Amino acid sequence: MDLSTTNFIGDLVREYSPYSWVASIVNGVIAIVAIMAVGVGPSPMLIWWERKVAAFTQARLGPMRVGPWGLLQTVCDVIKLLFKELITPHGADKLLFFLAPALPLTGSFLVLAVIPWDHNLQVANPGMGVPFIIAVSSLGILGTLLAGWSSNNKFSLLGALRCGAQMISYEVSLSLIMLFVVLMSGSADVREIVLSQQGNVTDWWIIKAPFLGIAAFVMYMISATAELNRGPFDMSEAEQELTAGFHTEYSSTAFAMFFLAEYINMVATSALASVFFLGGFLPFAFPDFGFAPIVGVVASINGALAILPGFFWMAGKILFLITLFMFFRWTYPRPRVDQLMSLEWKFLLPANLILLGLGAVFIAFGLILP
Amino acid sequence: MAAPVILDTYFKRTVLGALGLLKGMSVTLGYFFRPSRILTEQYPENRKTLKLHPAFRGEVIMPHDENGDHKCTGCTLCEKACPNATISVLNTKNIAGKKVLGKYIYRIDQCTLCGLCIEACPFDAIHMGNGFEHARTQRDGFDLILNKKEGRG
Amino acid sequence: MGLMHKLPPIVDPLPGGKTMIDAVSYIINWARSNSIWPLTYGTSCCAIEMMAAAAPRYDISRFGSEVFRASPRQCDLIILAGTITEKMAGPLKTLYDQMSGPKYVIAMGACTISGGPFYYDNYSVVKGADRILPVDVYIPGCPPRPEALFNGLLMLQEKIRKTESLRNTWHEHEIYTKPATNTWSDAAKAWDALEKIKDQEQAEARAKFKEENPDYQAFKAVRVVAPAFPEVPRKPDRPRGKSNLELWKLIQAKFPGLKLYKKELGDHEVSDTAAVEALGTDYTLDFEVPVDQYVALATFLKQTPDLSLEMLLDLTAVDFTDHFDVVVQLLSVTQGQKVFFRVSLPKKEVSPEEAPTAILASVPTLSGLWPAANWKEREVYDMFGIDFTGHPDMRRLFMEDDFVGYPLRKDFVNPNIIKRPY
Amino acid sequence: MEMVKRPLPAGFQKVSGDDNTEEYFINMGPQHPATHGVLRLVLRLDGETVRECVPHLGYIHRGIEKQAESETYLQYVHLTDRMDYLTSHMNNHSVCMAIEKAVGIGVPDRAEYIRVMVLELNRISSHLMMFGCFGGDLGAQTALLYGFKEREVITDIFDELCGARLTMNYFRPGGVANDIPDTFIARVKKVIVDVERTLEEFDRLITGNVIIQERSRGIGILTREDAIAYGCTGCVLRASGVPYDLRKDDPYSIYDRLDFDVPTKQNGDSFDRYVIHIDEIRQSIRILQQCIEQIPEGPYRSKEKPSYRLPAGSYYAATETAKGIFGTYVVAEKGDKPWRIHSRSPNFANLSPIGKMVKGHMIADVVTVITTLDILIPDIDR
Repeated sequence: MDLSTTNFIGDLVREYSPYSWVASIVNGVIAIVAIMAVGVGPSPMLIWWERKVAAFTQARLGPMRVGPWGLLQTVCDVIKLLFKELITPHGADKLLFFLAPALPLTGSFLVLAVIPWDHNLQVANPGMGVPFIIAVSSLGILGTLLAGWSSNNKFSLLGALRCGAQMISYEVSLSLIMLFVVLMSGSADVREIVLSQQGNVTDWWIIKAPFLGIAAFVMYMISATAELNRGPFDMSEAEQELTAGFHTEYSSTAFAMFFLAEYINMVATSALASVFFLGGFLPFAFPDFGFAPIVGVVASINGALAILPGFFWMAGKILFLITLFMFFRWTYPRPRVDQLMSLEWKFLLPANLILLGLGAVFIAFGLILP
Repeated sequence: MAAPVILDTYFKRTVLGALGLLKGMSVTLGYFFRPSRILTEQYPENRKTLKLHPAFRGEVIMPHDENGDHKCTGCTLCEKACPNATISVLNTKNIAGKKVLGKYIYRIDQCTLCGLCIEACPFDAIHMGNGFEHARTQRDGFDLILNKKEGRG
Repeated sequence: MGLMHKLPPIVDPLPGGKTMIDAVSYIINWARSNSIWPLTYGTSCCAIEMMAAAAPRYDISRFGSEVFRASPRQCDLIILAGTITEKMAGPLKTLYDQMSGPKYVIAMGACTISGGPFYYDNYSVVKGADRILPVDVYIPGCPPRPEALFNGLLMLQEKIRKTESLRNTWHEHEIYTKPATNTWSDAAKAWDALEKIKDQEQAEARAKFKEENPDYQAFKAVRVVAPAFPEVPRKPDRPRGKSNLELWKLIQAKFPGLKLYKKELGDHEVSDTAAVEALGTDYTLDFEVPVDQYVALATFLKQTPDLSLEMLLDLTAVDFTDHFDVVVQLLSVTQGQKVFFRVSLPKKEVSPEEAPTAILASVPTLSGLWPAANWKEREVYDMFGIDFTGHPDMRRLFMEDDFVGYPLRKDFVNPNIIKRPY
Repeated sequence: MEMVKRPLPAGFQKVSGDDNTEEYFINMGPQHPATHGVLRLVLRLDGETVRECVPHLGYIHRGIEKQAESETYLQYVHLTDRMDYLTSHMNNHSVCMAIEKAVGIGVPDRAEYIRVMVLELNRISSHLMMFGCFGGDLGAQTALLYGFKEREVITDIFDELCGARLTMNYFRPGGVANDIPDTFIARVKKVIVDVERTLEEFDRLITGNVIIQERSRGIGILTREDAIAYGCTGCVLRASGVPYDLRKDDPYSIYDRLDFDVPTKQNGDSFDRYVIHIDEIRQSIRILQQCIEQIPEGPYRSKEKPSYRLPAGSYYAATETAKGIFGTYVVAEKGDKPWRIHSRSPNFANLSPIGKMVKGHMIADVVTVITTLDILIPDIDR
């Protein structure tokens, strides 16, 4: 296994530290800062991008007046939210009320920690990355549930209950799809999953497993939208029904945390999708199908594309997926809460199980593309 | 027997539903990828070129000619036509003792811009202007005085 | 934020401290003024223009304000779009209190600035939102164009930038307390007083002017020639369904002795079927029924297949100072005919002090026959103080339960009402 | 934990039902994004299922009927703009017709054509708004803005024609306030093209959407009998299978000269109430096309009267607005001011069956029902 950059830094720190605990702390801090940078850094930009996507799909312009094309709009929003009055509603459970906004962030940060960003860029690489991801991503639910419950507001509580039911349900199919990818690639190690897709586009799991890959990807996107609590599946917020759902009572910084967490979650989820289906940090490469006249041309194009470091490919894929999530949100109406549940239990879950079974059959009969 | 039917409707619904969703997406994507369809007018930036329709009722104005004279005779017809007591026509006597317009108060904070005063005016002394930028940060000061000087007589 | 505002006294004396505080204030103000999130709140017409301002043509998102939050905790601005009534004032105040500071208020439209079209002769509209909330920017118009709303928004941004800093933090300012008076009459009175003084002052000058200019010709204003419009004969209505005569015959057969109601034909005197035809199609059959036959007649009208007046289109009342008329309008959606019928209710004798608040008449309910009558009767109860016996849920419909008096009665008095001056 | 026994909210009779379930009350409104203004609904819920719904009105009761008693007839016209502001022309028309009937003035042909065109444009714009709100309330914010985008074109025509975007005050007894500008016909032609394109887009975005169908089919069913019993009119009545449209069944203005159909649906559910609006827009376009061809030259108003003094008596005129039957009932005594004016507002009756319609559905369905009833609170409260 090749040496990852972080390991390199870690070794460097370890070498020069007087005590081993100092090294652990310094390494920890570096890791935290790195994750923060990856997670929190792009969020304001993503929020800006979301507002622009919304605007363009709606034939308007979007934020225009702060910075060029309104680029600094979200910076304004965040600063403003930080300096607003923080209200604790009457009758709220104070401790849980303020603990709740921190939890969704924690979950996504932990997911971000095991994402391989490049060949040599990964904060931690537990051998069993996928089970770890499945485990920690449940933390987000807790935050929402606590927020709704501790707010002492019926709308919040309804939102939280909806959210709890929804996220726990969709966790099931999300896990099953991850299992499908694990089955295909033969490894639960996130890096190994990426590396199993080496080659050209046809080696990505979305295409490599004929029909199954694309079905799994579509189902992953549906489940992920539900898991993210984003429109059209934003049952827990459901502005037209529950005013603002579980965060009805949150103001100022606490609300900003929820506001940002949504986008950080989105980065984490899209990163996972890109790892599982779109070849992660691997560059985009055209297939040549062994067709002699174009082999040379394709090879040179692919060579050119591969110059870009893997990190950019990863970022590009994440941005693409996030934009897709945004299109979902700004196109589709919201199903009713029971319909969303039956979508999961009556449609997605059986489909997932069939998918898993078919996956095993495909592998057994060697139907996976070479 | 029943199973094939259920499966059939199941797949039909899935496929048709997915198609419907894709069709919906085609509309929004159509807008997204064609920025030429954006029709936003940028108000504070376009203030210089902004041209409202001449008929637009934004405020009551009293046009004055080049000598600074207006046409109001103080007949109070507009005042009576106003559903809202927005207009106060306060008459005075000029030096010859003739009744002329003294002060024409127009309370823009109460005005509903219905245009009945304009229709009631037999002398074409008041018009509906296009101005709409009347926002203020103070409550007092919405009583505009439309005439620049006393009426002719 | 509380901490930030304790900074200036500490930091200011330090070298460069003033500049630092200024810089921080500048950044905070810049952020605040460019990220004003409004509350999803609108009561009437102005709300549509507010929504139009968010729509593609005007697009409020250019100012960063498209984030309409439904929860008051998360927004900075409440755009008072539409009339505020006394009943809404309480919830509105609560909404404002629930917002987290700094919070701003824009009064959009004439209704929220002063009551606008509902300033005079009105018992239920708050005469100016600034009497219950501290308003930052007023935008006149009825409703203001979206551009005017933007103009107000820009003014609010400027206000934030100019007046706020860490030294002078945002605080709720005072509400408007000047009593609502008859502004028109006040202006006239004040002017008359001035005129009197002017008359005295100018008496000499005027006399002198008369002497000096004996041939003074008053200025003759030019009348604008109004466009001449032709007189056009009226085309009578062309109602479908049974004619008045047919209906009247059917009803008379079952309920003889009912009287037709038409003012011009002599008060309530017509019961002659021949006269009915002469009334023409502009006239909808309208007849009076005694209280004791009221429900029986209604049942008859609804259930007779020939009439099939199955829809209760309207139920209202009129206060004729000495009696009430409860007017019911029925429609046959299958055949097309419609009728009015009314029951005249004499007012109960009560002492003059009690009269405005007492229930003065009662009549059996129709809500068993038509569910539609349920709310209509509650409305009549609310507005006239007519009791409907047997009604399942006789509460006020519009006004609050503790509202005093019945607004649509002619003797209604209310401290909120400012009489129209003319 | 000790349960606190609270009194029932106003309007609820008695909590019945299973003792094993915990029912609770929730307050939707008066400020709520989906109640289209300041409607307040108190819901008795079991989980998310609505057991009972009691609407509370009056948060925007402005006493227009009382105020009308101290305004002249002409002045009253502009107050009706503010009742159902999405159909303000139609409200004006109803008042003007009542006055015309009382005083006996006719309307020149050109004026009638102008009126009908303006009315139909108004109907289209109100229906477009309904589309938008339908999409928006079901969570598709983009649809809301598309609805507004097209509506804006019509609003702009009104802006040019009568000088206001919303509260037009354009109709006068005997005609209209001013003649149409030269550009009017051309712009109406363009609107017809635009709206047809928009309808096609809406079909793709909303009507054909499986989520929309799932959420609105079979939701909030209003049977034919109920619709009649509750006095519902307009699209709500027609979606329940009653083809009653004043324009056909009690024709006013020149509607009997024009060729159009009255679309009717049979199920009376939310989806039908939504679809019927599309069909109505198509019919309105037909009417507009005929008007464009037929509009004659001539005066736009008949001879004016300086002040309208109605002979003593009671007068009633009704129009079919975009929401239903808007009737104006005028009781005149002496003088130039009405003794009493009552407006029969369509939204009032259309909202009244809501308690029955949402029973047994979920919170999300309450929103669907409200938005497909296409109600407007200021018209209900007046």
